[in-house]
Amino acid sequence: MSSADPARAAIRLTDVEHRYGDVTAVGPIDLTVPAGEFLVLVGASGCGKSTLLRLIAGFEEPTFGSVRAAGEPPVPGRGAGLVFQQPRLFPWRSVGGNVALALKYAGLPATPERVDELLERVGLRDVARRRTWQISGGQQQRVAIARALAVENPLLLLDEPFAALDALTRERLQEDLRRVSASSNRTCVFVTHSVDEAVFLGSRVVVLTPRPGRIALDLPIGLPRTGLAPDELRGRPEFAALRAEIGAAVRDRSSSEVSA
Amino acid sequence: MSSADPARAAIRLTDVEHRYGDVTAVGPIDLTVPAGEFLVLVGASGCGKSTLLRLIAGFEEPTFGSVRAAGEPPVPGRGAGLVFQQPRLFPWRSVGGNVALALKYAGLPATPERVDELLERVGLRDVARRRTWQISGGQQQRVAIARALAVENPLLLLDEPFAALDALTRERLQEDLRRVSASSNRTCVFVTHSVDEAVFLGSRVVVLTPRPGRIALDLPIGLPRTGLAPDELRGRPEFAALRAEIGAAVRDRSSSEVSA
Amino acid sequence: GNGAAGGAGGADGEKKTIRIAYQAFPSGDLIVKNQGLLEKALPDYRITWTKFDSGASINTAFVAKAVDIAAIGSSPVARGLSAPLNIPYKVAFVLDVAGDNEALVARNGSGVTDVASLKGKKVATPFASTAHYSLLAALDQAGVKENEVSIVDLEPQDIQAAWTRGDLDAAYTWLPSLAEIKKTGKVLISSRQLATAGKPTLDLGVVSTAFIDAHPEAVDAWRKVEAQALDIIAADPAAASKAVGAELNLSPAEAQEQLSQGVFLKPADLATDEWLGTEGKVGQLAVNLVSAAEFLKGQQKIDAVPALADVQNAVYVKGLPSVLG
Amino acid sequence: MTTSLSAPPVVSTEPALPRRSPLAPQGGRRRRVALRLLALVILYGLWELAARTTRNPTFIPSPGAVWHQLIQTSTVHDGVRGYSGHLLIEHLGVSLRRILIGSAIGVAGGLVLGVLMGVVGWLRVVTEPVVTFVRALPPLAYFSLFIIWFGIDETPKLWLLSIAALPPVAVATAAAVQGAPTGLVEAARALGAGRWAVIRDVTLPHALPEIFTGIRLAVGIAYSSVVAAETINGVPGIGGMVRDAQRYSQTDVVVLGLFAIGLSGLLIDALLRTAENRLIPWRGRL
Amino acid sequence: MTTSLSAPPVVSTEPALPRRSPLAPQGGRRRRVALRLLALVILYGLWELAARTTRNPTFIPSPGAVWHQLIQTSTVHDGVRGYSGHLLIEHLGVSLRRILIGSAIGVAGGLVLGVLMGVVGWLRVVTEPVVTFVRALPPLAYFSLFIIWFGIDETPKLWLLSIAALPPVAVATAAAVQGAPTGLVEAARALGAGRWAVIRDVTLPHALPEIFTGIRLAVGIAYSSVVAAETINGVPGIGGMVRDAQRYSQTDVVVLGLFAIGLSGLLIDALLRTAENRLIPWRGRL
Ligand SMILES: Nc1ncnc2c1ncn2[C@@H]1O[C@H](COP(=O)(O)OP(=O)(O)OP(=O)(O)O)[C@@H](O)[C@H]1O
Ligand SMILES: Nc1ncnc2c1ncn2[C@@H]1O[C@H](COP(=O)(O)OP(=O)(O)OP(=O)(O)O)[C@@H](O)[C@H]1O
Ligand SMILES: [Mg+2]
Ligand SMILES: [Mg+2]
Repeated sequence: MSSADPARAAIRLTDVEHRYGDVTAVGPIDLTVPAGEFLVLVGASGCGKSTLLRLIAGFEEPTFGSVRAAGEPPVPGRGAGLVFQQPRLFPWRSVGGNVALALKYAGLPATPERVDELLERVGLRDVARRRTWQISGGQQQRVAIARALAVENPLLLLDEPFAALDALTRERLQEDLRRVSASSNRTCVFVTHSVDEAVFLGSRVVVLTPRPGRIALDLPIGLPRTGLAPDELRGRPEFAALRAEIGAAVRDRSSSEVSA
Repeated sequence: MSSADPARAAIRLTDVEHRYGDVTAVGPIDLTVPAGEFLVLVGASGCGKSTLLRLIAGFEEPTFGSVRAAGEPPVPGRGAGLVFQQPRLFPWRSVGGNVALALKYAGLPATPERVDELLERVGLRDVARRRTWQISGGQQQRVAIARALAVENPLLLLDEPFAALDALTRERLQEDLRRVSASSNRTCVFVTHSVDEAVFLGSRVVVLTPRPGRIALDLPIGLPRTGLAPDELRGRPEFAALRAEIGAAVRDRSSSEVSA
Repeated sequence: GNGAAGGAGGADGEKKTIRIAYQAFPSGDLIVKNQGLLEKALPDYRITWTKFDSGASINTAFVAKAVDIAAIGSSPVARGLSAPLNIPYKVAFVLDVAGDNEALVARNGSGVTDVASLKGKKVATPFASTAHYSLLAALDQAGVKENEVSIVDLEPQDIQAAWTRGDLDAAYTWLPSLAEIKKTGKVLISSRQLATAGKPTLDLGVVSTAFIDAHPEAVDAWRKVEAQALDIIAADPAAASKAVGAELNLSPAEAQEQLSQGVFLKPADLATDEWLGTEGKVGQLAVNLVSAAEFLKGQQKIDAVPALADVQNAVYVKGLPSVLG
Repeated sequence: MTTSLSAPPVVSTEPALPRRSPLAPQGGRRRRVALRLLALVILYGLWELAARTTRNPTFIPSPGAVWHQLIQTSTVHDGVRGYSGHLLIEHLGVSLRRILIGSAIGVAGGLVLGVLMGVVGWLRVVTEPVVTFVRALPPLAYFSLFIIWFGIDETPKLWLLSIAALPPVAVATAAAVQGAPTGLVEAARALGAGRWAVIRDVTLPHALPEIFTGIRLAVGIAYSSVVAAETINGVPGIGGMVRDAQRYSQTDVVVLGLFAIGLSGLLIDALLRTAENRLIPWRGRL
Repeated sequence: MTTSLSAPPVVSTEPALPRRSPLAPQGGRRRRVALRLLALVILYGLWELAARTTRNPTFIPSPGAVWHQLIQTSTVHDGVRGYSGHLLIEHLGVSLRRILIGSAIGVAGGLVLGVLMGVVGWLRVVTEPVVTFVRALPPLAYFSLFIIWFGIDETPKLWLLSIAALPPVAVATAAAVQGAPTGLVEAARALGAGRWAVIRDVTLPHALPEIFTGIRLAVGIAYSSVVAAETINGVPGIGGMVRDAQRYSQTDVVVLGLFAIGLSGLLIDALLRTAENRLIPWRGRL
């Protein structure tokens, strides 16, 4: 169905529904993400955001409907990088070893310099030789981000990657990510609970209803992607308006507090 | 040294410093928390917040200085409840079984009603019989909170408990926690990266410097603990001022970007 | 397998080899080994000595074509010559005849006074051994049915242990455990008596047919040194017991004691009709082996009793008696 | 702006793709049975072939001969009852009883020892070398001592089997207990769990998979020790039967005995695996 | 408002409290050695006592007698070299070589088999019953088949020891591989790891603790099978020596042999444990 599609969408979900046993987690959902878009997913805890990412990454098969990434049924590890909600570091490798492994899988030279560079990019210096349990929770999450950044996939899926970070670190990484997506034309799908983050990062924000997650709001963010300093951007009146609109959609749960 | 103290502090840290090997994580710190206080700890990722909680809970011995909880060296599980940064649910027990276990340890009857009540309190219905990996990340974190709420300790330590929750759920739980602390005169130490949350919840906010974590700002929050609706409280001008002050302290890293 | 690859006797190797299996019972075989008699007699051969601890495993080794010559009890030989094994080997020597070194002993206080009174008692013996055979022969002789006694399978050292605890009423075993249990028991019958009654148990020297065909001169040399060893036992007990003691990790005195209780034939006796016989006439040994086979058949341990002629064919008498001198 | 809020769930027209996880065993119950049958048929063919080419029944008895012995040893024929006066099923029954009692004692002992070794520091320091020492000892070497202590009836056999079954459970348990996840141990302690509550609610459940591996190994080892245990007064008993047959080179009976042992061992292991799968739903979820 | 920003770190005047973790082994190296020595002395005392009260050297030889045999078997005396023509150390050396080669083969085979069984679905369906079947078989029962197939030299002994050592590793590995943490497997796959990369980088490292338990068990079992392996053509060899001594009720030599076996087993296990601790720093951190 997608081979005839002229503008090959980075992601195309058609009538997707996913069930775990008799629990319907998401759907039905129709969603098309063109290449280069920065899509932010927002929704209540347990509404199916992680499930959606797993579907796109190919870790789950949809119960109904079809999922296509670059026109093909997605296969884990091919074409899409995924930062899971939990850091999922390999305890048998040092912090640097975790990043090096990702470089190796990507077919890149896993030199200590390259590893340090990636760690530096997420604000971690001098922890390359530590064991994974010898760093703090936020640091673990950042290692997971560095690992995913090592692989340069056309599609990047991030599941609440900045949840355990302080405001300053978070902003730095947000800016980095915004720059990456703007410059490399990668497609990003980003899950967050922070409305501010959603508006700042997204070129489009989708709000999901509580379980089963359906699309409650699908909002293009018209803010300029480049040129403006972060503070300027946040200062814009449209920014506040978008925040308010998304915030309201997130808070509005009365619509579908039914269980599947 | 503390037996002679007339107003037996809930927590008293004297010249505490903690090192992991040759990494100094926190200190030196002097801190006294009177009973009934709601202390919020804020600081950069990796500055030693979790370490501080672990010291207070008795999971770590300070390298230097002394830690006292209710005048005694703290012993894990005695007198202090702790919500870890990770959910740490027992996979061999169902979600309800995890909560039931906590009730059992507290010497309370672990009836299904009591378990459901606790789960309901954190916004989880009908998940009691699921396995721990069959719920979402935010739901797992809430189960961990329910588990800690099962035990009614005079001291409650929470390490970024709401980090994986959406705005609405988060606000509900914040209000619940605020009510609990105000009504039961428990002492709380709460770690968060959200300045808004810090001001809303805390009767006192301590900002730590980056590693090694020392006290950069120790700010009493003069806002009324009861009587006001949450929105009213957030609307107050003092609220915004406090937020700004704390936010500035968190962002100010130039002071001690030295490594130990 | 690599063991069988050498073939029978390594007929065409640069140095011919003889693979000998021996067991740890006192006999001339140990003197031959200890004094290197065969090595002296056959300097052109490479000779390997391998210790086995039961006739059954030696039979297995023959099946695997891993040995050429072996010291083995008459009971396993009877098995080996019968179907289904039908091992192609021949009896070429009688190493010793069981005498007082194998006996049936009743424990003091068990109330057993003779073989007939064993009815309903517990008797131990190592199954499938010459002692087992002798025990059943003794019972048969006394008119006791096998199922009237409770016969227990125990290794000699275990007999000694169980005996001390008082778990057994009687046991048919050999040295050294026999010596121990005799201290607190009474000998009911010994293999020497059974031998005179026509049920002898022997330790034999067997040679694989293939080896006999390939190296008859080596077999002759081997028979000669075995005969020489018998002479040493008879003529120089001190030298004999020193050699046997060294092989069995016993003091010469202990070895002497053990040797004295066995029956060692004179080389000349071997070629009499009572044992191997001569080239013209195979001796009674064949009959004895057939009767052992009949006994096994009765026990349902073999498929068929071999014909006497076949067994006579399996007694190697070529060159007897002159070859022993 | 809601895109497909009320669209009914439509069954995809595409065929469901198979799960691509490389670790999931593929195919269902039917397929498994078919594969095993195929394997059985192949093994049987190989056996028949080997028996025909070697043509030496002491080397490799033919399937027919073994089948014949199965009939012989399971019936009363010519007034003789089975083999050595007992039917095959009786031999097997007696041995199974020994194996089960022996493994049960060994497993229980191993569990207790393993937990104590894993948990109590000074006990580990003392007992671990002892356990390591003992498990290196060959049963054939010390079995005579058992006779002296326990006689020649059931007791020494049960002791031998218990001692054979104990080490896998003890070693696996001790190792698993020492590897208890710090995070969960701390979580339990933070909730107020005492020392033994932690062991009961965290350490042991976490160790369960390894304990099961230990138990399965222990039962297997008890099985494979049954001949050694029945060297002494071992009839009736499948080990005694095999030993007897071996000494008379009745290879067909030996092979029959091996089948009886192997197949019953397979059955017990299947039961253990079923129990394991029931009891450990969280496998792979830590 | 900064309370103690520049206060220098002050060493607490209170004595450092011992860590209260109930799971941490207490005391240091000195304490451990002392405890073990104490245990040794107690065991020695018990032995001496037992030997004196039974007064039967064939049942319980006195420590002195065993010591005497140690000297005897380690020297050339009266022109006799050690025991059965070989010094104790030679017997032990030959057996150790067999044990090490046998365990190495068994461990390698078990690893390969275990990984394949844990990873390849159809292979597990077929091989698992075979492995379970084989590990239930008593070595004493099939050893004669080995003699027939492999002769009487080293080969059948190495086969016996390998087959004895294989199952613990295979079973433990297969179980551990099947229990690989889904989360980490997915993480590797998300990074682009292929099937074998996942096995190499996630499954095997995760299984390492269990594999080590399997290896330790395997070596122990190889040890305890050495007497069985050396029943035929077993001299020189410590198992052959023990068996010989047993037939002549030289209990002091038997006990000496048991000590030689047990102590060298202890040594190897200590080496394995050291390797384990080195290779698995993450134990308990999953
Ligand atoms: N294996 C499972 N079995 C049954 N239900 C499941 C399973 N996994 C997830 N769920 C349910 O599916 C729903 C969606 O889960 P998902 O993890 O996608 O939520 P989420 O939006 O990521 O939530 P959060 O923000 O808390 O991470 C949840 O309600 C969860 O309870
Ligand atoms: N076992 C350890 N060995 C060495 N360094 C450690 C160890 N545990 C923690 N650290 C370091 O100590 C510092 C404090 O860690 P801690 O977990 O207390 O930070 P945190 O304030 O909770 O951070 P976050 O907000 O990211 O959770 C960090 O820089 C961390 O890297
Ligand atoms: Mg999620
Ligand atoms: Mg932390």
